[in-house]
Amino acid sequence: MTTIPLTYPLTLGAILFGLGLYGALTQRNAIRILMCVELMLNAVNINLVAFAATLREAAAAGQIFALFVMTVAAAEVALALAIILILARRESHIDIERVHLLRW
Amino acid sequence: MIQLAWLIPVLPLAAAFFIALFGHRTTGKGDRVGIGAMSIAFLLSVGVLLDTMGGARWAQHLTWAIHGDLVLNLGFQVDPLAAVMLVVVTVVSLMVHIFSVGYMHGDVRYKRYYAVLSLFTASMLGLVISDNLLFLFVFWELMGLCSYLLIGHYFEERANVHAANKAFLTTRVGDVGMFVGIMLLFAAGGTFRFDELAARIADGSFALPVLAVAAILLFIGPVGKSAQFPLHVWLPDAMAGPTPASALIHAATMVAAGVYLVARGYALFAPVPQALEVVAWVGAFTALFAATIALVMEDIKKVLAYSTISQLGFMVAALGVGAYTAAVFHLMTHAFFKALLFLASGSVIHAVHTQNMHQMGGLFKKLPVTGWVWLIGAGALIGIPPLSGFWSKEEILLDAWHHHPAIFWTLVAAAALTAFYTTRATYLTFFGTPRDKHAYDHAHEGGRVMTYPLMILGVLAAVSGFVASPLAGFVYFGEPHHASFDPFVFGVATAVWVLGVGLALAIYKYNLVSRRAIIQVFYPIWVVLKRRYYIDDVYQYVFVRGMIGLALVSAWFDRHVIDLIVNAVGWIGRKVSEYVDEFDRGVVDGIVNGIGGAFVVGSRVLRQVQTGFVQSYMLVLFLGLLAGLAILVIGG
Amino acid sequence: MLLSALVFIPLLGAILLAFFPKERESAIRGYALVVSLIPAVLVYLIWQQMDFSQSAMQLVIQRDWIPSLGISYKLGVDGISFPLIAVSALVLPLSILASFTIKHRVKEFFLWMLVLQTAIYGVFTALDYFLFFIFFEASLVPMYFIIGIWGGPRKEYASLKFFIYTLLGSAIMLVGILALYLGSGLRTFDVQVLAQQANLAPTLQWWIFLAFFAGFAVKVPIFPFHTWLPDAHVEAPTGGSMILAGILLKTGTYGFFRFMLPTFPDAAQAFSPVLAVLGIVGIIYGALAAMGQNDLKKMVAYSSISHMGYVVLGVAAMTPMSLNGAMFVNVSHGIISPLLFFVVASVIYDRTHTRMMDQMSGLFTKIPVAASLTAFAAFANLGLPGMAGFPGEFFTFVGSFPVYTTLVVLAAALGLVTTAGYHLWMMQRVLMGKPTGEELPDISGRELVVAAPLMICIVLLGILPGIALRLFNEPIAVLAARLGGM
Amino acid sequence: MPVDGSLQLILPEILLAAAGMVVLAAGLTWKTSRAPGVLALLGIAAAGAALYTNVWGATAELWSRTVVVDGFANLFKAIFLVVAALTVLVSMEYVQRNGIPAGEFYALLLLATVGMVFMAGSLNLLTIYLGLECLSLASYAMAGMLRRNPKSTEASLKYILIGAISSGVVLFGMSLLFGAAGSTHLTDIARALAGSGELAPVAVAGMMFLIAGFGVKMAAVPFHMWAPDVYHGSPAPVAAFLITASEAAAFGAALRIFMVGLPALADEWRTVFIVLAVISMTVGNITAILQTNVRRMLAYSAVAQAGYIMVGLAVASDRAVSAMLYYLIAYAFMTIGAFAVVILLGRQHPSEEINDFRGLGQRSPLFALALTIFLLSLIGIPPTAGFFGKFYLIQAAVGANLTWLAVVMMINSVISIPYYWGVVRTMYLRDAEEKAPLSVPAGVRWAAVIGLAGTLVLGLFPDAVVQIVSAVHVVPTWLWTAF
Repeated sequence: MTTIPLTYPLTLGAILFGLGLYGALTQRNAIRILMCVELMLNAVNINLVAFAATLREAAAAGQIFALFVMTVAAAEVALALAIILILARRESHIDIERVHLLRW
Repeated sequence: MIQLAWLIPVLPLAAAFFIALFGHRTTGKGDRVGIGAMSIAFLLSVGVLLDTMGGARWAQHLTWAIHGDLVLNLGFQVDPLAAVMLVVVTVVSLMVHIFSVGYMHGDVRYKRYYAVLSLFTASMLGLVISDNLLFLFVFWELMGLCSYLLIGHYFEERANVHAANKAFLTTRVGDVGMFVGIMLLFAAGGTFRFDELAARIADGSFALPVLAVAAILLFIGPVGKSAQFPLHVWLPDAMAGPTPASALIHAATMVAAGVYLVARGYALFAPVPQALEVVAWVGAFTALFAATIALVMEDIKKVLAYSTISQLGFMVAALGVGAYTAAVFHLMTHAFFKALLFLASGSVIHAVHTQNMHQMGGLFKKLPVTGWVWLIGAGALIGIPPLSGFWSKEEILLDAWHHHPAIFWTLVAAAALTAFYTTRATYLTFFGTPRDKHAYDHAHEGGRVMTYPLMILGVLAAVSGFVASPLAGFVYFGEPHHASFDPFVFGVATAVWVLGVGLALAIYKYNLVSRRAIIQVFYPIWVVLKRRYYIDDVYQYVFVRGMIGLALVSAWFDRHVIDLIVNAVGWIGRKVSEYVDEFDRGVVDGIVNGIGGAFVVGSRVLRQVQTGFVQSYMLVLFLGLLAGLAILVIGG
Repeated sequence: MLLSALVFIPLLGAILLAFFPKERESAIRGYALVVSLIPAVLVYLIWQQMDFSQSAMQLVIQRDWIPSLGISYKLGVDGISFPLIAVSALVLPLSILASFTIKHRVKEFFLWMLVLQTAIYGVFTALDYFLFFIFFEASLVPMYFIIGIWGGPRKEYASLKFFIYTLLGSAIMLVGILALYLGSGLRTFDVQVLAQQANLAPTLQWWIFLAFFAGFAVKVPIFPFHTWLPDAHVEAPTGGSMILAGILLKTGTYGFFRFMLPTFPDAAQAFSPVLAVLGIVGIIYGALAAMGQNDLKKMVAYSSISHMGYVVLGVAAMTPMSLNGAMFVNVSHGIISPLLFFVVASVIYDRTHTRMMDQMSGLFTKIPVAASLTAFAAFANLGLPGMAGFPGEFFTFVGSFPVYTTLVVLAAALGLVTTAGYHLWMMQRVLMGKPTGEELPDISGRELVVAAPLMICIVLLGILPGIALRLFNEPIAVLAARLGGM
Repeated sequence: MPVDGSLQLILPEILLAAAGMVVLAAGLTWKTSRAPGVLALLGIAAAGAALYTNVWGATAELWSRTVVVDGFANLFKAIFLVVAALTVLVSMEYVQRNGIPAGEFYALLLLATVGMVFMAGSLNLLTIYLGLECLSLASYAMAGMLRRNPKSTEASLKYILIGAISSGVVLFGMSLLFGAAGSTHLTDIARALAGSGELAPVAVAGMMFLIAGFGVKMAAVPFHMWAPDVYHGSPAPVAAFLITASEAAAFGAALRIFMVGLPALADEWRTVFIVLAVISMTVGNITAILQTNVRRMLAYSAVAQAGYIMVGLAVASDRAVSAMLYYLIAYAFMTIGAFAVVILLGRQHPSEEINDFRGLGQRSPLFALALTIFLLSLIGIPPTAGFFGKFYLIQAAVGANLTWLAVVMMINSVISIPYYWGVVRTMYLRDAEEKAPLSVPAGVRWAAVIGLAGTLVLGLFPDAVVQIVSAVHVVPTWLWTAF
C-alpha cells in the first residue's frame, strides 16, 4: 500500500494546532476555549502517530505516547469542567472576559 | 643656663593651660600666674642671651616623624638672632601683661584674655627657637589663632568678629603661599631644617631657579603676617581688639615674626638676587604707602597701625637690600618704641574713653607720665637722635644708600611722612586746646600698674639705640659688617625729619595755614576717611597736591580696591558655595533620585501589562514562543 | 584567639542583651557600655603583643570554613589595621555613652549598636575576601535601622538611600572579588596569597581594580558617589553619625590600603592621576559645599567629604610620606569628626533644638564651656597645627607635592582657605554675636566624659604624630616600595 | 546495568502514593480535624526513611528505561519531600480555619509530590510528561480549593487554561523531538542529534517549544503572566508550594532534558536561557517595586528569582548546576519561611497588604526578625543562604566568563532592595495601632523555625551542602561511556 509522504500528516497537525490556538485566543466562552485546547492536544497526537508510522523499530513508543496523551487530556477536561462549574454556579456566567479580579 | 632655653616657651604655655582650666579659682583670675610665668621666662631669656654672647650655642632634636626611610628629626636651637628675639619678646610681653591688669580691669572675659595672651607669647617664643620650617609653621599658625581670639575679644559686636575673621583669613592666604614654599623647599631640599637647607644651598645641590620661586613663595607668608602690601588690610581692622593686645600683636611679636622668618631663612634669600629685589621693593613700597594713609587717620590706634605697617616696610626693605643686622636692630628698637606708643595710646584711651584724636587735645598736662613717655616713643619713631629709632633707621638708610639708591629715596620719603604724621598725632593728642571739655576734666593717669611698664619701655626705647655696635658684632649674616658713618646720609635723614616735624607743627601748632582752609581742603578727604570707603568724584586743590594728593589716592585705592578684593573673595566664595550646594543637591542628587524614579515609572508601565485577562497571557506566551522560533530556526 | 574574641564579643553581648526586659533602660545602657569597653581592653592586649617594627601580619588565626571553594576563616592585624581598630575601640564606647539620651526603643538601639561593632571589628581584621565581604555588608543593616528608626525627619529616605547606595557599590565589588578569585586561578580567597601570587593580565587587573574602586569609592565617599553622606549624617542620631563619620568612612579608605594597592599595583599606578583629581575635587568641592550650608550637621558632613579627599590624594601620590599622611588623616579624622558631630548633634542640638546656624547666636556667652568645646573641635577640624588634623594634611600635601605639584598647590590654595573660612563663619554665626533666647544649661558631666578622651588624643597626636606614625610606618614603607613609589 | 522489576528502588514513590490514598480516605471520616495532616506527615516521613535507607547511593534505570534512580534524582526527591513536609506544616491550621476539605488537600499535595519526583527521576520524555501532568493537575485543583473565595476560583481557572496550553506546547515539542530523533529516551535523542551533523530545523523547533512549555512552569518572562494571579489568588500554602516545589521540579526536568538530551543544540538553548534569565530578573524585579500586596510582591519576586536560577541553566557548566541546586535548596527554605510569617499575619489581616505589617517589629519581634532574615536572604545580603547561593551562581557565571551576566544579576539584586526592604521598613519604621502580639499556631511556628535554621545554616556553614551538591551529576555517570 502506497505510503503517503510524512509532510501531509505533519501539515494537518500544524493546521489543527493553529486552529486550536486561534480558537483558544478568541473565544469568550470558557468551555469553547477548553474544546480548542483539546483540539491542540489532538493535533499533537496526529504528529506522534505520523512520526511513529515512519519509524520501524521505535513505532511503539510513539503510539503509546499518543495513548497516554489521550488519557491525560481526558483527566484535564474533567478537572477543567469542574472548575468552570464552580465559576458558573457562583457567577452564573462562564465568560472569560469578565474574569479579571486578579490584575496588576 | 642655655640648656634651659626650651623652658622659655613652655612656661607661658603651661601658664596658658593653667589659667584656662583653673584660672577662675585663683586670685585675680590668673593674671598673677601669667605675669609670674612671663617674668621667669624673661629672666631665663636674659640668661640665655648672656650665654649666647659668651659664644654658647644650644640645639636639641627629636625624631618627630618617620616616613619610610626618611627620618624627620626636628627640634629647637638658640643662636644670637634667637637670643635677641627671646629677650625682646619676653620684655614686651611682660610689660603688656602688667599693663593689662589695669587696662582690662573688670572685663567680662578677663581669664580668657590672659590665657590667650600667654598662649600667644608661648607660640611666638616657640617660633623664635624652632630650627626648622615645619615647627616654625606650626607656631606661626598657632599665633594666627591667638590673634584671632584676641582681636575677636569683644565679640558681641559683629564688626569685631568680622575683623577677627578677616585677620585670620588674610594671614591664612599668606600662610598658604608660605606652605607651598615650604613644600617646594622640602621637595627640592629633602629637609625642613634651616641649617641643612643652608648646607644644601652652599654645596650647590639646590637648583637656583627653584630656590628663587620657593623663596618668593616663602616670602608671601611674612607679607600676610607682617601686613605688607597687598595683604596688609587686616591690621587696621585688627585694632578692634583690646589695646594692650594690639600692642603685643601689632608692635612687638606677631608682625615681627614675618621679618624674623626672612632673617632666619636668609640663607634661602641671599643667593637669589631676584628674590631680594622683590623683598626690597615690597618693603619700600609698603613703607611709603602705609605712611601716606597714616597722615589722614583720625583714630590714634589706626595711625599707629599704619605706622607699624610702614616701619615693617622699612625692616623688609632693609633685608631686601642686604642690611641684615640693621633690619634686626630696627626690629628690636621698633618693638620697644611701638609697644610703648601703643600702651601709651591705651592709657590715653583708658583716660578719655575715645580713640578719636580730634576729640582729644592738651592732655599733656592731665597725663604727664603718658605724655613724656609718648614723646620719647614718638621721637624714636621719627628718628630723632639720640633715641633708638634714629640709630636703627640710620643704619637701614646707610645700607640702602650703599646698595640700592632708589630704595633709599623711597625710604627717605617714607621717613619724612613718618615724621609728619607722628608729630600730627602727638600734637592733636597732647597739645593745643582740649576739644572735649568733659573728657579732658575726667582724664586721669592710670594706676602704678599702667605707668611703670610705660616708664620701663620709655627707658628701653631711649637707650636701646646704643646697642648698635655690639649688636653688629653679635647678630650678622655671613661676616660681621658695620656700616661706616656717612655724612651725606646723616644730613639727608636729619633734614627730612626736621622738614616733616616743621611742616606738621606749621599746620597744627602755629597754623600758618588757616585751619579752615585745611579743613576745607581736607573736607572731601575727611568725608572719605570718615566713611573710609569709595569716593564718588576725586578732585584736589592745587595747593596741597603734593602730599594730600598722594594720601588721597592711596587711601581710596586701599579701601576701594584691595578691601574689595578681599571682601569679594569672601562674597564670591559664599556665592560659589551656594551654587555648589544647589549643584550638589540638584544635579548629583538629582541623577541618583532620577535613576530611582526611572525604576518606579518602569514598574508602573510593566504593571499595566498584567491585564488580568487569561487570553492576553496566552497571546504573550505564544508571541514569546514565535520570537524564539523566529530567531533560532530562521536565524539558524 | 584574641582577634576572634575582639570580633565576636560584641555579638555575644547583643544576643545576651536580647534577653533583657525592655523596661530596665538604665541597666541596658550600662550593660551596652560595659560590653563595648571589653574590646578596648582587648585592643590594649593586642597592642602589647604586637611588634610594630616588622610589617608582616600578626596574631593570625586561620581555620577552614568552606574548603571546596577555598574560603577560610582568617583574621589578622598589622600596622595598617591596628590604628583603625584602636580608633574604633575608642569611638564606639563613646558613641554608646553619647547615645544615653535615646529615649524610645532603647533596647533595640543598643542591640543594633553592638551588632554594628562586631561588623566593624570584623571588617578591619578579616583577611579572607569572603569573610571581609560578609562583615562589609553586614555593617549596613544595623546602620540602616539606627538611621531609619532613631533618625531625624527625613530618616526613611536617608536610610534607604544609604542602604541602596552602599549595596550597589559592594555588589559590583563582589563581582570584582570573584573575577579576582577566578582570574588568578589560585582557588583561594586569602587576601595575602592573592596579593602576592595573583599575577593578573593588566587589562583584567584594570577591570577588577575598577570594580573594587566602585565598592570602596561609595564608602569613602569619593566625589561623584558622595550624595548619600550628607543625608545619612544629617538624619542619623548622635551615636550613629559619630560611628558613621568616625569609622564607617574608614572602612572605605582601609579598602584602598589593604586590598586595592597591594593586589593591583600596576592598575593603581595607571589609575592614580584620576584618583588624585578626584581627591582634589573632593577637598575643594567638600569645602565649598560645606560653606554653602545653613544646617550645622550637613556642614560637618561635607567637611568629612573634604577630609576624605586628603586620604584619596595621599593614596594617589603613593610616596611613603603621602601614604603615611593619608593613613594619618584616617586616624585623625576618625577622632575629630566624632567629637565635632557629638558637639554639634548632642551638645548644641539638645539645647537649642535646631541645627540651622542662622537661628543660633552668642553661644559663647550662654554656654561658655560647651562653646569653647565647639571652638576646639572646629579648630581641630580646620587643621590647626598642634592638633591631630594638621600633621595628616601637612604630610599628605608635602608627600604628594613632588608627584602632583599643580594639583596640590590648587588644593592648598583653595582648600585650606575655604576650610578655614567656613569654620570661622560657622563660629561667627553660632558662637559669637549677641546671645538670643532663654538661658541654657551648660555642658553636663557625661558630655565631658565623652569629649575628654577625644580631645586628649587630638592634642597628643597633634604634638607628637610619631606615636601613630610609628605604628603604620613599616607596612606603609613596604606598600610604597611595592608600588614602586612614583 | 539496568535492574528490572526491583520495586525496592522506587519504594519512596510507592509509599507517597499510598499515603495519598490513605489520607484521601481519612479525609472522608475526619472532615475537619488535623488527622489527615498528621497522616500526610507520616507518609512523607516514611517515604523519606525509605529514600534514605535503600535508595540513597544507588544508581539504576528501571522499567525499560522509563525511570532512572541516581544522585540527581535522589537529591531532588529529598528537596521535594522536605518542601512537601514544610507545606503540610504550614497549611495544617490554615486548612482548618478556611474550611478546606483536609483529606483532599493533603492527598493532592502528596500526589503532586509524586508527580514531581517522576519529573526529576526520569530520562524518558514520556515519564517526564506524565510527571509534569500529574503535578499540574494536582496543583490546578489545589489552587481552587477555597471554593467560597472568587479569587481562588479565578486563579485555578487561569492556571488550568494556561497549564493546558503549556502541556500542549510541551507535547508538540516532544513530538517534534521524537520525530527528529526517533526515540523518546533522552540518551537516544542525544546520540541521534549528535550523529546527524547539521541541526534538523525540526529538532530546533521542538527544543524551542519545550523551552516555552517549561518556561511557563518555571514562570520565566514572557511565559510568566499567569504566575502573579495564581500565586496571589490561591491559598497561601499552595502558593508557597508552587513557588518552591513546582518551579524546582520544572528546573530539574529542564536540566535533564537539555543537558542530557540536547547537548548538540547547547549553544542555541544556552543563548535562549541567557536572554530569558536577564528578562525575567529585570521584569520581575521592576514590576515588583510598586506592589502593595505582599503575596503579589512575592509572586513577582518568584519570577525574578526564577531568572537568577536560570543563570545556572544558561551557564550549564558542572559548577553552574551545583550552584543552581544549592540555590534551589536555599530558595525553598527562604520562601517557605517567608510564607509562614505571611500566613501568620494573614490570620489577622486577610487582605495581606504590605502595610498590614506595620509595627510587627514591636508586636512580635522574633517573627519580625525572622522575616527580615528571609528578606535579607532573598536580596542576597550576607550572612544568609540567599547570599551564598547567589555568590555561588555568580562564581559559576564569572567562571564561564559571562561576567556581564554576573554584573546584571548583582544590579538586579540591588533593584530588588526597595520592595523586599519595604516590608522590613514597614515592620520596624512604622508603628502599629494594636499592640497585641500575634497568636502563633504550632505548625507555622515550626515551619518558620526550620526555614530560619535552613537559611542561616546554609548561609554560615554551607560546606556540607556544597559537598553534596557538587557530587551530583545531571548526566548519569554510567552513560558517560555510552557516547
